[in-house]
Amino acid sequence: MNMGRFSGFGLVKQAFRHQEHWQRMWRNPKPKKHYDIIIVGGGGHGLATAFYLAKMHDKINVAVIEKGWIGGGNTGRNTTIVRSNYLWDEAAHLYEHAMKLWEGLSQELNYNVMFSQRGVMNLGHTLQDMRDINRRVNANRLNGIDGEVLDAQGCAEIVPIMDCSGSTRYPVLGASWQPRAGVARHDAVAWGYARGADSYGVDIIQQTEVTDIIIEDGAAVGVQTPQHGVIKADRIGCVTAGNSSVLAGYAGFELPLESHPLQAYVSEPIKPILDTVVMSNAVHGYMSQSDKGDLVIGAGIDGYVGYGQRGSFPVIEHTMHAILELFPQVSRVHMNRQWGGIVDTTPDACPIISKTPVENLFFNCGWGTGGFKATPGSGHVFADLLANGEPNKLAKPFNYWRFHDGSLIDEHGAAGVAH
Amino acid sequence: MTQAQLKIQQRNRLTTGGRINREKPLMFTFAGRRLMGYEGDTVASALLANGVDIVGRSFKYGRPRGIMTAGVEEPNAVLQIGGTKGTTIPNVKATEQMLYNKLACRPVNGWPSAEFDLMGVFGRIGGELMTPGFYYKTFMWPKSQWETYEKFIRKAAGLGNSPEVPDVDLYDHMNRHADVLVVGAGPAGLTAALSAARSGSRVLIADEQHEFGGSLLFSNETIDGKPAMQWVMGVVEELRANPRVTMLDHATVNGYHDHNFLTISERCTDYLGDHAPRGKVRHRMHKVRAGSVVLATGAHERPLVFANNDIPGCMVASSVSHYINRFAVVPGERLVVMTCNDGGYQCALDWHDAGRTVVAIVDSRKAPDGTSVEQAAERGIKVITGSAVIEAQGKKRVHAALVTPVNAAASFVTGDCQYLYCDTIASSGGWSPAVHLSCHTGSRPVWSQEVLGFVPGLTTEQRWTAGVLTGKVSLSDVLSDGITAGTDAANAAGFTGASGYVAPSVSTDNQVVCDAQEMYLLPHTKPSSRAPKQFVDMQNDVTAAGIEMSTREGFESIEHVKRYTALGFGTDQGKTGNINGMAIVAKALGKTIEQTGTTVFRPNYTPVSFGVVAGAHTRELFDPQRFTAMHEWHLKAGAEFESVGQWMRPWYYPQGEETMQEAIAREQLAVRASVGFLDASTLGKIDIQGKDAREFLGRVYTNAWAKLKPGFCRYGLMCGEDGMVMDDGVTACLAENHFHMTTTSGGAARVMSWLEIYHQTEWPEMEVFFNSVTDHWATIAIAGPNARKLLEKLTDADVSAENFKFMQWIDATVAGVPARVFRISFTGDLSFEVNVASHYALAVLEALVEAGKEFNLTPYGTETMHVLRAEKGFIIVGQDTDGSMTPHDINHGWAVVDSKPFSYLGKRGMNRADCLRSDRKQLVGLMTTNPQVTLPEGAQAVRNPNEAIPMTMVGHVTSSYHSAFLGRTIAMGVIKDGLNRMGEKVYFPLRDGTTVEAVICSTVFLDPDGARQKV
Amino acid sequence: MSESDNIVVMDQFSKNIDASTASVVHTGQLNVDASDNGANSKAHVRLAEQPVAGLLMLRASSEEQMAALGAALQTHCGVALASRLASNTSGDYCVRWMSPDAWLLSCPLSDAFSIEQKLRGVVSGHVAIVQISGGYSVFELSGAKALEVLQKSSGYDTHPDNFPVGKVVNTTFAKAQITIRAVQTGDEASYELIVRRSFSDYIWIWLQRASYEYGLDSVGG
Amino acid sequence: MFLIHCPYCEEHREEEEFHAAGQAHMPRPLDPDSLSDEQWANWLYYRKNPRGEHRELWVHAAGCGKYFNVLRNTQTYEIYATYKSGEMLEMSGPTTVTATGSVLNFSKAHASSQTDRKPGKSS
Repeated sequence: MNMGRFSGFGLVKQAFRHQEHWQRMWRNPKPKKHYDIIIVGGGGHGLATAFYLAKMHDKINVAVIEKGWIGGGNTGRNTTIVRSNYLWDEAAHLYEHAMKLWEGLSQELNYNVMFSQRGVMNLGHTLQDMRDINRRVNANRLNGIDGEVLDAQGCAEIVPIMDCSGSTRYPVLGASWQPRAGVARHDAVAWGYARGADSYGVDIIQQTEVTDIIIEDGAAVGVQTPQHGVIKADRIGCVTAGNSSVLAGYAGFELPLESHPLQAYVSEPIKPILDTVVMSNAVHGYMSQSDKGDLVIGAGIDGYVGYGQRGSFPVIEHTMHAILELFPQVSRVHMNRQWGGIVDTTPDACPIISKTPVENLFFNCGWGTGGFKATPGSGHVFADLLANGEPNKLAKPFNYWRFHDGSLIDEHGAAGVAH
Repeated sequence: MTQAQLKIQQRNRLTTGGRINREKPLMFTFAGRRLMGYEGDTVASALLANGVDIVGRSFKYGRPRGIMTAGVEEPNAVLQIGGTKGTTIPNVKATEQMLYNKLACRPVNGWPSAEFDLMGVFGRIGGELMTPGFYYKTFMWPKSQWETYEKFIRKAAGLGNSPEVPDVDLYDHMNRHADVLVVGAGPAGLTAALSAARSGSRVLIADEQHEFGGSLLFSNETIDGKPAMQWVMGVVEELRANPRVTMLDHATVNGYHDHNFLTISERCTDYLGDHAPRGKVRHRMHKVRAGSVVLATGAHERPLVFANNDIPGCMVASSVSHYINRFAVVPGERLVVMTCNDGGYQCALDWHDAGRTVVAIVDSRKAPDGTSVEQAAERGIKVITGSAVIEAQGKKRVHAALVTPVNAAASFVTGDCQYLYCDTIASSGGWSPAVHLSCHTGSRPVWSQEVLGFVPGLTTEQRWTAGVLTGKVSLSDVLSDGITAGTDAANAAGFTGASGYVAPSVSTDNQVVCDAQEMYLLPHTKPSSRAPKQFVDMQNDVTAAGIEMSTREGFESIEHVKRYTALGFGTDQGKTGNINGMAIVAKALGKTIEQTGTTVFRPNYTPVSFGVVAGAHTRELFDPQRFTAMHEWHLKAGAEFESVGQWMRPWYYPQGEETMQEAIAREQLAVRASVGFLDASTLGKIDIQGKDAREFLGRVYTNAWAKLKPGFCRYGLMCGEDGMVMDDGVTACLAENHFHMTTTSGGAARVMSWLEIYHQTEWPEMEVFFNSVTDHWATIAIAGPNARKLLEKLTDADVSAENFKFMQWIDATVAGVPARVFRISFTGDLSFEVNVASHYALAVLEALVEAGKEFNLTPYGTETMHVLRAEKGFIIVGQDTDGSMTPHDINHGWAVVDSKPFSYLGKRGMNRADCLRSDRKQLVGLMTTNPQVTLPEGAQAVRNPNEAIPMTMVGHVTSSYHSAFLGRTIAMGVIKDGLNRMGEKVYFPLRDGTTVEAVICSTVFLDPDGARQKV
Repeated sequence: MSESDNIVVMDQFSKNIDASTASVVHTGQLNVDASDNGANSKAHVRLAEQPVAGLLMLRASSEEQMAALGAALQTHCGVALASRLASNTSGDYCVRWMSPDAWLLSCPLSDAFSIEQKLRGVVSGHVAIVQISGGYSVFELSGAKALEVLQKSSGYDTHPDNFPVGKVVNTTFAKAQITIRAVQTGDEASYELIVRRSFSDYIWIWLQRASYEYGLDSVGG
Repeated sequence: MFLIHCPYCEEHREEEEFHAAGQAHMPRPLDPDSLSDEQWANWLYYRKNPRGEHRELWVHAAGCGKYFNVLRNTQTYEIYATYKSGEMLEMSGPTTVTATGSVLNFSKAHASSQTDRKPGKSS
């Protein structure tokens, strides 16, 4: 890897040269006519796939084709939460695989993704909540994933500003707590992977939209782009959250997906008051504080199909009710920006990492609200699938056909507002 | 404080003029210093009046910052306001906050103070190191230390402080419907509102300022021969007199959502004090559904970017006029103006007319001419053409400006520099239309070379734009533009009456304007990377050098540059910095601004309080709290309650010092031994009438309903189309075409919509009606061996074993009230469910309790109900099932009738390949080897307890209790292939390291052949 | 039991217990005592809880059943079947349009059974009549500022232009659902709010907070 | 936040009075037991999920309680038309899409009353 290594010393050296000699993070090359593998979608998952294809499988004749600018889709729009305390074994193993990759990612990419393991707390407000929390944490522990069950007093110790008194409408009865979980800087993930992939020779083609998938006798052979015409490839991997059904449509099949707006908003920067991530399915809202000082707050999805990267105001309002129920003292803090992403939700709230009815065409989609936290793991297993043509042990349960025979991995119960 | 003392302290205050009330001086404290201002001042104008230079320190470099503008685009003057812990308010813009007596404010950063800041020292030394995104390139070694680095980064970051105690104030929402919503009450907004109102439409006009008038508040133009504000007062009077017009000041239209739904955050009492007076709300959010919208949001003036343009004293040109004309405050002694357009001259003219020294107007244009230049000449103000201020000098206040001649395009320096000693540099780079609201619903702004700014683009909304927002310059154009927009908007909303309103005459009608020059970044003798820092985004310390560096690193789209450098991510949201930043990116990449991409703005236009977004839905109004008709009785009986959905259900009834365990043991034994009662009113109840009712039940339930005779009841199991259990409950056949269905408490609403969606969209031809009667019937479940004896005391109906068998129902008068009594049992004991109309419930209950004394009738709650039903192996949908279990999985094959002619809902689903696997998780009983150990609910089951982690899990515990009656613990759970592994051991490793051993058994722990309930 | 329609009709009225005093609202008072309105002494909003009324939900989907139902209503209650979003009132009877195949008839509690029998007597086929008197509570919101309180609570356009006297609307109300009927508009505006019984407490507290700034005097609860 | 015209109440109402209920015109197969697992899954799970014109089922939950169809652009969120359950809205003429992505020729469409389920159409 010949890219200039980043470090504190590098910063000082560059400072003496007026910061004029920083190298490009990635090239903006013209695409070649043919690649071994084309990855459609330059978000965190797509760039991670390219990075691991190059690093783990020596596949460097690879192109990542991005409609807009890399990291501009959901990667740049999520609430940056990273956790792996999923209920079902198949999901738990995949997300834990991602968690282990997160723990070394800054060093592996030599780019500080600012993965802060400050813990994630999922609150329980009813007896049934507590039963589900116990079931999930017990399953996590036996799957080798860290997890504890806290009572109301335990929650109050970790988050003193949260109202754990019995006087709220839905008193906090307890919570599941994953200490290794936390938050990361979303932009840095996309840029770090892009820089890594580019340094191996992967071509990152931005501002280039795939407007058709070219199929010759049942097999995908290339993609059509208005900017650069047809680009051919032996294998094509689509990882385009918020546009998956459109691409599947080009290839002539439907996905068990619906794309919903997922909204989030941030406050103005304030001095640190929250050092961990607090989530509540029952009360519908979750919050953490970024390093810059913004309170980052997320909501549930809007009920209708929406590609507008925005949702409806009542969802923002209802989420704010939840936040003020948990943190009554922040009502005088101001909301700065609000925005939305497009999440592809599947019937069992688990992704599809799989071959498709079209040969040589592979899809990695359907991550719903759980995409960001899975970025390294998703890239790792999808690279394996694209390199070998067959899913490995981790990816196998997430096949396209599981909905036919009914072998769903029903994280819905656990997902609720899975983030 | 005498007038004289006031005069000395407010050295920048003019003795006359300004829209302030000189009879009402107001005292306020800034960082502990006692200062004075007047009613009508903003905190910013008062600070400037008192000659305060430093109002804060910048985010990253800790450089001293002064007040730069007069409006919401202010990046620097961000203050913490409020006197007490509960009423403190973070990140308030001094330019937005009206002054009130005893207002307390302080800068949000700068330690130990804004004057002497430690971070400033760091900034000066480390400044070079802290390029954009420097934190991505370091802090990676040693690996474990990131959290420690992070602690220091977080301490240094953040502006104001959140309050630490719950808010003392109230907030609420007001839903509004307007035919025409006018955003902004400047000249264009006022004429738009007037013409719309005169056409008879319902008009709502909102403005973020304390008063209507917009730019006219500080303009010295005349309209219809009168000073502009006098004209404004006239228009305001007419609008106020019209009952169909609503006017909101202090009201920012912060969000524009789909189909003309806009949110307005009104700061109702912020100008009165740091908390609202009793009975008033602090902020109110108006949620407006408008027929048509007219955006008249004006524009923000762009400062020019030059070296050290952040030193206190550097201001935006028009804001100087704003302070002079509106607040009678001249923010300095000696002014240098840097401009590339005629607009910049006005502040010099006002400064001069206020009796202070204008050192020079530096105009980048080679040979500017026109009215403004003439007016400057008349006043003898020196105009240096073809030159630029390339650097400001000074530490805590500007004390000099470096001016050099520049080439025609003002891209490089062409001569040596001269020092102009001054304490204020006002710069004007032109105006950016406030397009924010226009693109909240996806419309993309369009670059206009004529306006040198982005103007609103195409939209699918019914919305018009007017005034300076669309690039109009002269006041008369702005006024007439408002009229056309207001009339068109009203017409589109269905009010086609001509308003007949003609634009008033304006004094500046015959202005000669000289073309502006496109100018963003002023050159310097050195390249940007080596010159003193040239600031683009003041609040986030984004410099021209930083932006150029990011393009060199490959960040070539404006969205990338913004995220990498944090340009525009501050509380001012880039209102002064975005366009300049885009211009620098474009120049660095050799493209036009348009080619680098247009940024789309998201709500909110300016930050709004969390409280106003939540409105009144806080504290006890966060979510409805539903009570049954007998709630009064439960309260008196001292019940502890459990939340079940929105219902509050009695959980258990502790007596004296009883613990929960003791209370529920007593309740269980009372039921098993004699008789107890449960308030079961929360169960969903649906009245079903129609000749196809029976067929409909057969389609939505797994079991058969064709032969159920009137007078009888039957348990029903409901599945989704995927075959998974969704709800269950007992349905009584009241008559051939009349049924009474009960559902789980949590499933009531879901089942009702499930029935309706199938009736309306799949089987509209079926004659059946569903009506919810959940709240109509109050239900008292009486259970226990003495249940019949007790009931017989309250009714003369024949409730004997022979004539009122299990799973039958009768109508009877109970305690003098007509009741419908079902003989169904969720406890496995003799049990009657008495249903009466809710308004009689309390009376019946009191009679029942009275009659039950001799039988030790005991109220029991949900906890005891859970234990009693578990002893009988009865499931609770939602606890024992989780949406991934078929009827066969929960051993309810007996309730599945596949022979029905219609393929009932769930049949096809549960017969898919994966659902027919033999090793699926199946519901079984679990008997712990040690009878006193309680298996924790949610414990995971493994077959081999010694397996290393990750262990192979084969199921989990769904229900687990200590049964007082059986004297041991009992549990239910799902285990893979459980039904075929009766008697096998299974182990439950717990989090505390111990493992509980249990044997798989039947789910029925008590009275398997049902003798107790057949009496 | 009327054999013809295989539907059971039950007289649920008890002569022994006077239901009219049965207040629905339990907790009643918001922690803020609304009568001490601080802002201005004169109460501009009045809130009253009506005694329990007889409520019958009438359902009919075909033209001819609607006509039969309308005729029966005319003869026995003196009100015609209400058209879309409208209500007809005569004496103690008021019929409200709820949906294309549903009407809500209110009558004295003691008459509910006899009215149901009379209507069933003349109407046959696919019609449903359901007693729901216990399922709802009826509030009356009146006063000069009643319209403002409605605007704080519902997204429906309750301005008299759009919500004239007699109009009936089912819409959202805070976080619950409600049926609102405009009884009178203008200075002495008055609105009938029909709320599901189990939500009535929540709505009562909500109305108290919403009326707080206008001065409220409330009866009942 | 949508403003939706309820075809039964014949009034525009705020989005909060409604709930989205998934893709419209998905009639339940007449003979489920004759379908393969894959055919059943195609009905139960697989969706068009288009970016552009989409026909959705909505219910006027807080109003008249009726289910109805909405023809909406999932990109621009414009609602072109709403029509009663059981009706079908035909588009007349080729679709012309404007720069903002909105489609013009729906205004001329009419609601025909034939139900979704054409006799004999099984899937």
